[in-house]
Amino acid sequence: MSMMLLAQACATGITNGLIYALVGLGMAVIFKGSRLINAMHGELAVVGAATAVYCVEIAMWPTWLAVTMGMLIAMVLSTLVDIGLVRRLFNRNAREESFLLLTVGLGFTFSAAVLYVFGREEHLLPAFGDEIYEVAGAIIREQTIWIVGIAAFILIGLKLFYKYTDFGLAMMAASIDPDGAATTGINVRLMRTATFALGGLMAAVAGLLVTPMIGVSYQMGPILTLKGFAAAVLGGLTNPLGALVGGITIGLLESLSIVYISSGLKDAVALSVLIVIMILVPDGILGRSGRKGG
Amino acid sequence: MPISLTRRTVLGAMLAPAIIRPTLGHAAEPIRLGAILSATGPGAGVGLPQRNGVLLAVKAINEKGGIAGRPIELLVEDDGSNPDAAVTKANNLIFSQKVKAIIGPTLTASTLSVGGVADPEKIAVMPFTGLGLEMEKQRRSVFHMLPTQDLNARALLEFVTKNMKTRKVAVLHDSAYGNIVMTKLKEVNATYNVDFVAAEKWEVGATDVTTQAAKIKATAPDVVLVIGNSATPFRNLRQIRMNAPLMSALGTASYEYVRAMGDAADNIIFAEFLVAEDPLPYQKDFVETFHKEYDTFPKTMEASAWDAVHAVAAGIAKAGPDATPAAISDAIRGPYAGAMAKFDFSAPDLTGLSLSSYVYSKLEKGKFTRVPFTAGQ
Amino acid sequence: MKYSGYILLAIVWLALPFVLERHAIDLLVFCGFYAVAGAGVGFLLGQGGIVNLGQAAFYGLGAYSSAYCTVQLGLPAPVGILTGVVVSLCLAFLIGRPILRLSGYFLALATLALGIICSNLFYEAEFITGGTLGIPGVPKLSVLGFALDTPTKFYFLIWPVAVLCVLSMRSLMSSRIGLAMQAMRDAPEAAMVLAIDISRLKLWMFLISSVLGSVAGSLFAHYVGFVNVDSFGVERSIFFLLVPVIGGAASPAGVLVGALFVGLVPEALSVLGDIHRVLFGLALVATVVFFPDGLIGLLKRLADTCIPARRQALKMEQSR
Amino acid sequence: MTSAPLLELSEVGKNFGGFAALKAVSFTVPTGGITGLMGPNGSGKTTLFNIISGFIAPSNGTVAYRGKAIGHQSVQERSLDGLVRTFQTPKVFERLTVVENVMTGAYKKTRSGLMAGLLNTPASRREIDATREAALATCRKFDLGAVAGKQASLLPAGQRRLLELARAYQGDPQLLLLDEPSSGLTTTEIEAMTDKLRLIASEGITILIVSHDMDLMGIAENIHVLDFGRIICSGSMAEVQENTAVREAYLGV
Repeated sequence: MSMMLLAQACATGITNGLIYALVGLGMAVIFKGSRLINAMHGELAVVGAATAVYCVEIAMWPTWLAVTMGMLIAMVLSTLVDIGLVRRLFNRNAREESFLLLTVGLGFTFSAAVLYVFGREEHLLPAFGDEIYEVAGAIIREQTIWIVGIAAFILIGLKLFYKYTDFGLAMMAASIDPDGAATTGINVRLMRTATFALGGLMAAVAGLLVTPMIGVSYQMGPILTLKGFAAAVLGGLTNPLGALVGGITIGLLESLSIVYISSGLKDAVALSVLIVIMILVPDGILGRSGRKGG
Repeated sequence: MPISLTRRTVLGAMLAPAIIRPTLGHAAEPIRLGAILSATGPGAGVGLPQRNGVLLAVKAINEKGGIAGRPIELLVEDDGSNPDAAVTKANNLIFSQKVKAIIGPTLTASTLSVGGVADPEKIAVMPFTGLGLEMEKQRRSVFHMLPTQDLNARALLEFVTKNMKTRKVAVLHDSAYGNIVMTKLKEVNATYNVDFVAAEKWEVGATDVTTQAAKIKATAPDVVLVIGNSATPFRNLRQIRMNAPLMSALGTASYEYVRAMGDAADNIIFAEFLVAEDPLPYQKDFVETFHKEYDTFPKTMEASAWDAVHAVAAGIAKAGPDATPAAISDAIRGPYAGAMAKFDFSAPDLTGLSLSSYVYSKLEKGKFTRVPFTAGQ
Repeated sequence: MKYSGYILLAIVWLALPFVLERHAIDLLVFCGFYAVAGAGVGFLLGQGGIVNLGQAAFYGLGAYSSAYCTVQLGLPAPVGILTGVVVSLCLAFLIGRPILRLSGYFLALATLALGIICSNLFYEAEFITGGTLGIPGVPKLSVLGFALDTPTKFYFLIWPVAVLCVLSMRSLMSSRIGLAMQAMRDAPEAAMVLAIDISRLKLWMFLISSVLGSVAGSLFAHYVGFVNVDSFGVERSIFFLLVPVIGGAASPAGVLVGALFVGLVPEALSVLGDIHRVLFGLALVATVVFFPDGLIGLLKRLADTCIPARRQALKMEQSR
Repeated sequence: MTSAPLLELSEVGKNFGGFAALKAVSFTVPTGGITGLMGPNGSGKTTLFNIISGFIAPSNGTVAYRGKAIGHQSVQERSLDGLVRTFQTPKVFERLTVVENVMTGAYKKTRSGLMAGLLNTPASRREIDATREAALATCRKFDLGAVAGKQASLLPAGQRRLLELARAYQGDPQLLLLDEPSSGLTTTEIEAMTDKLRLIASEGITILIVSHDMDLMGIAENIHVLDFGRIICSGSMAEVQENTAVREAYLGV
């Protein structure tokens, strides 16, 4: 097995893993702030990316404006979902499966709406840069480096946000102990709305970053959600850094099983290893921080 | 909803209503046909072009006065690329709607499942797939509109060995359609003796196949056969500077895939049936009609769909508009000269296409040109 | 008069095939498969609090076992169905023991992974499954020499099977083991203190669910006559999860209503053209927002207000 | 009956990471009567309970029940031997009715299996009916008769505590471990609870109560005081109240 192939497999695995991680990060943020699994996260990413593509290709807007629009739309959508629907369910103490059905249903709706408005074609956005780098024989696109940078930026930003800002602390407190938080004067409902807004924004960022690489289409939502979910859960769900590690783990597992076992058995091998990891490390890769997983 | 209405007019045929009723002016009782196409799911990439071709053919026939003075009424169903759904749709069309014949389905699996319902009723089915399993030869009313995978495999290797004159071949294929072709490639290779240096697979719906591409690149093949309904592998191969010529089957030979390929749409050869920029004499009429209607060029899928409707229409004309579905099937079972190619639905493979009817095209900088090469000689 | 509602339902059920067209009966038969497979998922969810995103794996195992045994080996249909059940039980046992130690979303992810792995293997094990080409020509089922070769005849098999499943689930729920299962769902530590063996109960539930998935898959194979990988993907698992959630997971009968919803609503909406998918999504959302206990909860409420006897009973209960 | 204590802890310690939650705790619970375990918040009471009931393993030391070390036994095995506990925040089965909650207490005394349940066999039905009758009687005994058909999630805090107690009682415990049974209760509710505890004890069931509620502790014949992971004092209520170490540590004097 040549070194070059291994290098390329690792580079590809990490790139794909980062994509999963970006989606997973947003899901972890939403879980952290609301104890919910957002099954429409991939669709939010698609909505953000599709909006940007629409603005660039049909409305002929400059890319930066289109991208901002994409983020804004996903954020607004996510916020509206919280205010209009999630809040209602919380008010009546709905069970976990109700939230799951809600977000699955919304995912259906969003992807169908994208199909209806935007069509069936797969679209690419212009990349941040077209440079191509060669490292140990592996081809790495400039976009990948941007994704790494932005993922790191988001991660550090989230860490600082949750640790040092009053708002971040309040958001966390509101989800971990809603009653306790309320007695200390935190507006729990507002915090959850903020969480959803942040989650929507992160979904759009993920969608926008990956569109130059894999192309956006209406039917991409579920696969993004599934991979992001796997990344987030593997990382322990409440830990954004865990989602990053989880995503890269899955990306590398897939890539290496193609190289060393068989491309036909990629999913079977990668997911079997995933199950084994979960059994061995039941709290997620990053340990105890994942206790809140269930 | 005013917005959706404007979208509807802009996107025209794509969002056309499910039932195409004949326009006013036809007093005669319409002849009812059904269509099962994959308008959503992984098969939509080929299902939608087929839908355009089918709709155009119905419109053209009705404009010319229909079949024996009676217009066609077409019921279009979407199977969502799923064979179970296709069965449900077929049950509806055959037993509830009492259609005379079925155009489609789009996918091999749906063809097998629909065939199981339609064949006992002797209702003609015109799927846009090639004969898949040996047992399908017994289904004498399922007429295939595309070549068998055996023939597709031959058409690819013909070009590789006789035009490119190379033997170092790699294959990148999907786990569905591509997997069937791969099996056939290995079988027919007894005659061609090429060396498959790599055969890699991607799962339907994959968003990235770069690792498979890298594995192929590592074997340094002279040509890569890319088989499956996705633009992603083309992009991924080119992104890692795999610059050898690529070759593909007819499914991906469409302008939509070319657009999705982006910069990768270069130096790709297709074994297909229609290059609309440079059509063969028997294809000119169809290309012109299509261009007038949609303002774009058709490809093989549209032509095949056009032919399917016309072959059924010819069968009905021959058997008489009030004939039973079985009689219509019998009438269809024979030679038919279409815009895509010459068919013979009475052939053992229920298609009758030959290697020589393939047209090879080369994609350069996003443009198709016809390659002067005839296979099977 | 207590049973008047049920008698009415039974009469409607018997009359339907004589009123509806074949296409509608065909859809109802599919609803029956969804109900049986969904009953397994619903049982895990409602009585065990376990989200199973891998039911399509067992549905597939059942379908392939039946297809392979009858088509390739020429064995009678019951052998195929039984093989499916045994294979599913083995898989559920082997994989269930380790993964059921996980909880919450970790367990959900593990079942999802199981579903994807099996779907992948169905593609790859071509020598058994036929890959994309699948296995055509699965023979029609016949009961006591009576061939079930039309949707109507199958309708009279599948719905009694589905109702039987629901009845057994209901009877289990009110039994000693069923109470223990629900106890485990609500407060696992407290259940342990009462000497309830949680891991064993979870495994049993998973086994029951897998059997239901497998049986539904086998019957599906015999009905459609053609088995192919496309029927056993992740979407199908999600679909099976929707069945109890829409119907109402708390009540075993919820799956019957949920199956009708997922089987009929998309088809009914599809006449509206491409917008139907948006509407289906919105219908799911509306269900969860307006009917907290699922559609069965709505039906119960309707019954409580409409049927005099029940209204009376309710009043008495409230005045107590 | 032997004179050996029902429960004996010797040198039990527990470390969480570097933090020693318990350091060499030793005490005994005699057969019969009510024993109390007191201590301020964070003194290690709940950890100790988790060790005795088998939810966590001690880092060192042994727990002996009826004269035998039970370190290797699971929660369920201990329960089968009659060692049953309650929780600091009552863990009732929210979606079951009150009587069904109590019925699950009798799980270990009944035998019907999975298949019997699925097939709804007459034997299974008979058994469950008998269980229900017995549970109803227990409900009445614990003043829950009026709410027996109600879903447990609708109960107020006081009745939840009683329900948890009734459920544990239904499993015929020999040693009942009660974790803060009075917390969150009103004075009248505490009185009712005290009555029930006396009633249970009078039937020969040994009770070990963890609490920092002095009033409730009044019913205990013997009290151990835990602070910073060790027993600082043992004796009767009066003795404990006189103890200077206890006054310093616990009463904050």
